Amino acid sequence: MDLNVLLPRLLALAWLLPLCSFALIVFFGPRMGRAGRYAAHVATTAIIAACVLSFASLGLWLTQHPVGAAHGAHAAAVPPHINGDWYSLGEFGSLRVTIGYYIDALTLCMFCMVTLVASCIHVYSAGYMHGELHDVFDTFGPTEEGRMIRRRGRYYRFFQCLSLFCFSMLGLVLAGNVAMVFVFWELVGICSYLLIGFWHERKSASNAANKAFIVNRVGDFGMIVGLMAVWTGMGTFSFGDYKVTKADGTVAMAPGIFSQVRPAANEHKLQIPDGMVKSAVGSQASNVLVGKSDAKAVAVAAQDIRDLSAPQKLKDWRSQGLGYGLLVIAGLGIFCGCVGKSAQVPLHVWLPDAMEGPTPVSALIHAATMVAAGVYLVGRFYPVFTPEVLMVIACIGCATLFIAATVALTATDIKRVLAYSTVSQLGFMMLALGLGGWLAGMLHLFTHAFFKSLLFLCSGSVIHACGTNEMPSMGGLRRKMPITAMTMLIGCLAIAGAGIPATVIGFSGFYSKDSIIAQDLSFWAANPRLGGWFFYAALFGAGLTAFYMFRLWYMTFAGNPRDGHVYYHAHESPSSMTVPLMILAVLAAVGAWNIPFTGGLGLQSLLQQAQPAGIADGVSGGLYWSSIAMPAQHLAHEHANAIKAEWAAFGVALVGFLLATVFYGLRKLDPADVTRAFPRLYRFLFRKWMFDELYSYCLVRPMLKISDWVAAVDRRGIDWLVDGSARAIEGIARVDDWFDRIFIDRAVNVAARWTYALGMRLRTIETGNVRQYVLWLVVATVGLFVLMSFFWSYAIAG
Amino acid sequence: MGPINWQTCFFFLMAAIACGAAIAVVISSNIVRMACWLVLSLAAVAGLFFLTGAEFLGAVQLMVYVGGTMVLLIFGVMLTARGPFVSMKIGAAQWVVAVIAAGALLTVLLQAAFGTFGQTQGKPIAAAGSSRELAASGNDVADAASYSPLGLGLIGVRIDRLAERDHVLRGGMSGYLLPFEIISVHLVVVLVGAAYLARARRRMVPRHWRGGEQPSGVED
Amino acid sequence: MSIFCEPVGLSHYLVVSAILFVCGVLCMTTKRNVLGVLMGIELVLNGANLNFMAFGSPAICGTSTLGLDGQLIALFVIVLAAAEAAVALAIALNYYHTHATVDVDRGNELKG
Amino acid sequence: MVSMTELLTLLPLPSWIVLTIAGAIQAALLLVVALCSAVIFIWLERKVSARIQDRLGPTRVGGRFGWLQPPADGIKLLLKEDLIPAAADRALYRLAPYISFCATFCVFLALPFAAGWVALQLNVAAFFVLAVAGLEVFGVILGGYSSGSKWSLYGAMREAAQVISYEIPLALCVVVVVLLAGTMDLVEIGRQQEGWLWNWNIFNPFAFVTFWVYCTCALANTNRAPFDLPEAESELVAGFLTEYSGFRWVYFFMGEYAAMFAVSGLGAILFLGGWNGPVPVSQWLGLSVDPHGLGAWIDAAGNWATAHIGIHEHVCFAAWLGNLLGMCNFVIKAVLGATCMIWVRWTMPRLRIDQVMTTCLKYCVPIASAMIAGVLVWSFVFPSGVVAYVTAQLRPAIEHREAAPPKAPAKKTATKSTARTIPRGELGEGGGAGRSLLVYGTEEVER
Repeated sequence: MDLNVLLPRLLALAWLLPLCSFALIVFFGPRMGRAGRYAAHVATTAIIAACVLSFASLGLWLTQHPVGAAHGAHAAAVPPHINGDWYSLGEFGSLRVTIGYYIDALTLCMFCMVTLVASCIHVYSAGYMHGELHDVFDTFGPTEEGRMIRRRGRYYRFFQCLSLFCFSMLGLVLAGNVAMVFVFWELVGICSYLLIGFWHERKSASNAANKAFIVNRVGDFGMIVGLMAVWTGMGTFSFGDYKVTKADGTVAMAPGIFSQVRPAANEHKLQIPDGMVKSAVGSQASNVLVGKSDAKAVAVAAQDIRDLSAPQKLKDWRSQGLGYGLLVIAGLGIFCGCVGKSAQVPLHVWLPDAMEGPTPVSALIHAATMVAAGVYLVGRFYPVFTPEVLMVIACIGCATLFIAATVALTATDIKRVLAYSTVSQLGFMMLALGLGGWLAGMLHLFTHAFFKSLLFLCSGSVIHACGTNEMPSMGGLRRKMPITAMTMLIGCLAIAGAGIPATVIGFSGFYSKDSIIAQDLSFWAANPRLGGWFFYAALFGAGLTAFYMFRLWYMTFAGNPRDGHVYYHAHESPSSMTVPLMILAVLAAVGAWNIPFTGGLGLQSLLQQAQPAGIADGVSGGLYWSSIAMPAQHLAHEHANAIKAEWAAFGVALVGFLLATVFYGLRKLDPADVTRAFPRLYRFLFRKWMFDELYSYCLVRPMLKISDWVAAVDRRGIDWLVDGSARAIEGIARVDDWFDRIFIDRAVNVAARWTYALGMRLRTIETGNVRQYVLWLVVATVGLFVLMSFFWSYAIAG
Repeated sequence: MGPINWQTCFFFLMAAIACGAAIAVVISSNIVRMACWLVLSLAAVAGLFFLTGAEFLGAVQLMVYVGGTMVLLIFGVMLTARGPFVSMKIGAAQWVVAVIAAGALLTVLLQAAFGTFGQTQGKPIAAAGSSRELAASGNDVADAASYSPLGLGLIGVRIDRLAERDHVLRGGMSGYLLPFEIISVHLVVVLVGAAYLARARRRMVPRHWRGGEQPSGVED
Repeated sequence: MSIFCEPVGLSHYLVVSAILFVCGVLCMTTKRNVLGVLMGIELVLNGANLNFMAFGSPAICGTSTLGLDGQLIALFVIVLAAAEAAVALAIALNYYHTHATVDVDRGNELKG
Repeated sequence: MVSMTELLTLLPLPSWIVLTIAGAIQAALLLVVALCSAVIFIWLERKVSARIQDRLGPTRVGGRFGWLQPPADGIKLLLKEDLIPAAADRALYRLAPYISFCATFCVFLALPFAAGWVALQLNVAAFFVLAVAGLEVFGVILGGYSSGSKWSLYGAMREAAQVISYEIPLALCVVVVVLLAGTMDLVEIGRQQEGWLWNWNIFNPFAFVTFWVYCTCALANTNRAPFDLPEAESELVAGFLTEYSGFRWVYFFMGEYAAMFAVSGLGAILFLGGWNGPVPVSQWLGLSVDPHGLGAWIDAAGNWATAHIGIHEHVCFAAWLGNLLGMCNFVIKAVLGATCMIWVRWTMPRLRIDQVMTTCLKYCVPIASAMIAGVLVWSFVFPSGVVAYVTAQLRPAIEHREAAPPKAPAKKTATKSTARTIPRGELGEGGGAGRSLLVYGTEEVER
C-alpha cells in the first residue's frame, strides 16, 4: 500500500488504541478481575501495541525517506511529510476544523519515544500501584478532624487516566492543525489534573492538581490569543498545504501555515503572510477613518482599503513591515501556551507541586507527555517565530534553567529535586531553541525524556522501598537496592552529560547538552554583546546539574544509613519495576548514539531530516530588534566551536561532580556550614525564589480580598433585599391563608358536607343485592323506552 | 286453506319449546332441572337458527352452549348438591316485583316486536308457499348462510355485498379480522384469568367461620 | 290451520326473542343461586342472538337485511358468552370458596 | 335416482303426511342400523373377550356362532323389573337414558354410509356430528345425578370431566382433516378420497399422526376401556349405571355401542376413505350416474324390470348398486374399528384419572395442535386443499369487485337475492350441499 495511505492508518491505530483501552476501562474497569487488576493488562497491552505500531511506522518511513537523503537537500526544501485530513468537523467560512494529521520524522520520533517511555511506565505502574488493589488507608491525607481516610482502591482508574493521557499526547503529536493541537493540549491538561489529583483526599494533592490546571489556563489564554492571530492572519489552522474544492468544482492546494510564513517562492525565508499584511492595513486604515484626522490621510486610507485585493501593493506594504506585529503576537501567544505547559518561568510553579501525584505519573508528565508537549509545539511552530520571539524564548529559557537549577540545590525531597531538574532541563531546551538551535533543543527533548523518566522511576522505586520522599532520612541504600542504584547512577551520568570530550563516546545527555552549549557559543560569536550571558548561564546551569544530581545520588545511595528504621525496611523493587528501569537505563545511555552499520542512522539524523525548511541558515535581525543575528546551525558543529563547548561543558560538569563528591560522597565538608554562611541566600533558594509568596501577595491575596468584599456586599445588600422580599411575601401569604380558611375552606367544607349527606341518603339504594340491581336495570330500560317514545315516535317502532 | 308451510310449522314448534323451556327455567327451583330446561331452550333456539338458514351457527350454538351449560350443570351439582342449597326460594313480594318489572319490559319489547309486523316481508317465499319455490329460496338461504361466506366475511370478502353499488359498502366496510383477533386474544386472557381465579387455594376457610375462632397465637 | 300456512315474519322471531330475553331477566332477578343468575344471562344473550339472526336472514327480512353481519355478530356473541361463562364460573367458584354458599344474597358486603 | 319420498308421492296423500312418512322411514332405517350395530357389537364383545381371555363359555354356547346370545340378553333385560330409587329425581331419572341414546342416534343422521346414502347432507356435517355427539354426556350426567346415589354421581362427574376434556382434541383432529379437505361436508370429504388406496387421508403424514390421536380420543369419548372410569366397576360399582336396570339400562348400553359405531364410522370417513374401497372397483364398473360402461346396462335392465312392475320413472340402478357397494365398504371399516376398540378394552388396564387427564392435556391436545400447524404448512406447500379452495373463492369475488362497473348489474341485482350473483360452481360445495334441515325434506318431494 502507498505509504501516504498506510502511515496515517498505522499511526491512527497506534493513537486510538489507548483510547480503546480507556473506553474499555471506563465501562468495564471495576469488573476486570478483582478490584480491576486486569485494567493494567488492558492498558499496557494497548500502549505496547501502539509502541510496536509506532516503530513499524518508523521503519516504513525509513524505507521511503532514508536519513542520508535529507542531508544533501539540507534545509533548502520542506522536509518530507505526509499530511491530510481524516474527517472534517465543519467549515465556517475560510476556517476548516478537521481531524487531520501531519506526519514527518519528528512526529514519528515523538510517537516512538512517547509510546516506548509510556510502555515502560505502564509496566512499572502495574507494580508500583498495587497498593490500590485493596482498600487504602491514606496515611498522608488525614481529614480535617485528623482521622485517617479509608477508601476503596482505584487501581483501574489510574490506568484509565494513563491511557487517556497517552491518547491525548499522541493526538497532540499527530495533529495536522493547530486547532486539533489545542484540543489535545487541553486534554493533556485534564489528564494531568486527574492524575496529579489522583490521591485527591490529600489536601496537598488536590491543591497541586488545581494549581497545575489553573496555571496552565494562564498559558492557554495566551495560546488562544496566538490562535486567533494565526486564524486572522492566515485563515487556516493547518500546518501543511491542504486540498480545497473551489466553487467551480476544481481541486486546488491551499497553503498551510508553514507555506504561508515561509513560502517556497521566498526560498523558505520568513515572510509576513498576505493575510496578516492585509489585516494590518485594514485595521490601520479603519483607525484613520474612524479618527478622521485630516482629509488627505482619509483619502489614503480609503484608497488602501480599495486596494486590498490588488496584489502589487502587497509588496509595498510588506516592505513597510505592516503585519509583522501580528506575526510576533502569534508567535508569542503560541509560546505563551508552551510556557505554561513546559513550566517555564514564571509559570513553572505548578510542576514541582505536581510531585503530589503518584511517581509514575510524575515520570510520564516530566518525560514523555505534558512538558514535552510544550517543547514539541515550539519545535513544530518554529518556522513561524520571528527573531524577536526567539529572543524572548531564549531569555525565558535561560532564566528558567538558572532559577530551577539553584532551587534544586536546596531541595531535600527527592522528587522535588528531580522536578526542578526537569524545569531546568526544559529551560535548556527553550534556550537552545531560542538561540536558533532547533536540532539541539529537540535532541535534548528526546534524551531528556529517556533519562528523566529513568530518574523518576528510580526515585519511585526508592520511595516505594523507603516509604518517604525525604533524602535526609535515606542513605546507603545501594546495598539494599543495587539495581535501582546502578540505573540511577546511569541516569545521573546521562543528565550530567558525561562523556569523553573530543570523541563521540558518551551518555545521551553528552550529545544533547554539548550541542546546546555549542549553540550558545556560536550565538555568542554572532552577538558579542548579548551572547555571553546566555553562554555562562547555560554553563553554570550545567555545572549545577551535575552537582545536584550527584548530591541526590550520594544522599540516597552512598554512605551510611541515616535512618535505621527506613534502611531496615528498604528492599529492592519487584521485577515489574526494575525491568523498565533497566530498559530505560540502556536508552539513557545509548539513546543519542547512531545505530552502527546503518550509515549514520540515529536520533540526530532523524531529527535533522525533520528540521523545518529555512531555519538552518539563521537570520540576521528582526524588524523590531535588528541587532540580533541567529547563527546558522552548522556553525555550532564547526570543529573548533564544538571542541570548545565540549571541554567547557565537561569541565563544569566535572567541577559539579567533584563538589558533590566532596560534600556528600566523602563528606569531607559539611553542607550545613555553607548554609550557615549564607543564610539569606539559602532561605531565598529554599523558598524557591519566593515565587509562591510573590503570587500569593500579588494575585491570591488581592483576589481573596476582593472576594471578601463582594461577599460582604452580597450579605449586606443583596441578602437583605431577598430576605425583605421573602418577609413581604410571607405577610401576603398570611393574609391569603386567613382568606383561605375563612372563605374558601368553608365553602369547600359546606360542599363536602352536602355531598356527604347526599351520599348517606343514597347509600341506602346500594343494597349490595345483585338481583335488585338487575331489577333496577330493567326498570331503567323500560323507563328509557317510555321516555324515548315521548320524543321520538318511532322509538317503539310504531 | 293452502298447503302447509313447513317452515312456519317448525318455527312454531321450536318457538314453543324455546319459550316454554325458558319459562320453565324461571319457574323451576331445582338447579339441575333449571339446567335441563335451559339446555332444551337453547337447543330449540339452535333449531330456530337452522330455520333462519344459519346452519353453522346452529351447530356452534349446540356445541358451545350445550357444552357450556353442561359445565354449569356440573358446577350446580358440585356446589349445591348439599340439601339446603338445592332450592333457594325467594319471597312472594320479590316475585311480584320481579314479575311486574319483567312484565313491563316484555310489554315494551312486544310492542317493538309487533311494530315490525307486516313491515318487512321481503322475500316472496311467504306468498308463494309452493314447495319448489320454498326449496329454491331455501337454497338461496343456504348459499348465503353456509360457513364459507361466513369465513370469507371474517377476512373482509363479503359474498352478500357483491351487488352493492358503493364499493365501500360492497367490501362490507371492512372485514371482521381485527375483531376476530381481539376475540381470540380475549378468549386466551379469559381462560388464563379463569384458571387463575379458580385455582386451588391452600386454605379455604369461609369468612364467617373465620370470624368465630381466633388463632390462639395472636394474643401472645 | 291457516296460521301454519302463513309464512313467519320478522316479528315472530322478535316476539320469541323478547320472551327469551324477559325470561332471562326474570331468571336473574328471581334466582338466589349464582348459577341460576348465570343461566339467566345465557337466556338473555340467546334472545339477543336470535334477534341478530332474524335481522340477518334474507329469508325473513328480505333485502333490507343485516346480511352476514348478523351472523358474524351472533358468532362473536356466542364466543364472548363462552368466555363470560368461564370467568363467571370461576368467580362463582371463588365465591363459594369464600362464602361457603352460592347464594348471591349473602354476598352483600358492598351494601351502602 | 328416484328417492323414497318421490315414490311416496305416487300415493294419494297430502304432502305433509308424505313427508312425515318419508322421514319416519328414514329414521327407522337409521334406528335399525344403530340397534343392529349395538346387538352385533355386544355379540362381538363377548366373542372377542372370550378369545382374548380364554373364557370358555362364550366360545361354546348360544347356537351357531352364538347367535342366540343377544336375543337371550334382550329378553332377560326386558323382563327385568324397572326400579326407581326413592331418592331419585324421578323425571330426570326417566329422561336420562333417552337423551343419551338420542344424542348418539343423531350422529347417524349426518353420517354418510355411501356417496348418496346419507340422511342429512349438511355442509357442516363434521361439526354437527361433533356437536350432537357431545350431547350424549348430558344423559349420563342427568342419570348420575338423578339416581340419588353417590356412586352414580361420582361416575357422572368423571364422565363429564373426561368427555369435556377429550372433546377438544377430538375436535382438533377433525379440524386437521377439514383443513386438508377444505370442507366440513362429510360426503365431500369422502368423495375427495376416491380412487386408489393412497388417496385416503391417512396417507397424508400429518393426518396419519392425527389418526392415532383421534383413536385415543374416540376411545375416551365413548368411555371404553382403558378410559372407562365413569363405570369403573371395581371402584364405583357401575358408575352412573348403578341404579339403572331393565330397559333403561339397555338404552344406555345401546347408546354406548352405537357411539362406538359412530366414532368408528366418522374415523373411517375422515381418515380411511369412507365408502371407497382400497381399489376403485365401482369406478371401473361404472357404478355411478355415468351413463357408460357396465352401469348403463344395469340401468337399462333395471328400468325394463320396473316398467313391468308399473313404475314409469327413470331409476338409476347402477348408482344404487354403487352405493350398496360403498356402504359395505363403510360398514366393514366401521366394524373393524369397533373390533379394535373391543380388542383394546380387553388388552389394556384402566387408567387413573390423572393419567387420563395427562393423556388429554399433555399429549393429545399439543400433538393435534401441532398437526394443525403442520397441515396448514402442508396446504401451502401443496396447495390442493384448503388453500386452493379459499383462493378459488376469493378470486371471482375480488375480480368482481375490481372489474365490475358499478352501473351495469345494479338494476338486476337490486331486486334479486345477493347471493345469486355468484355462479354456483364458484361457491364449491356451498352450492349444492348447503341445505337446512327442513328444506332438505321439501326438496325431496320435488324430485
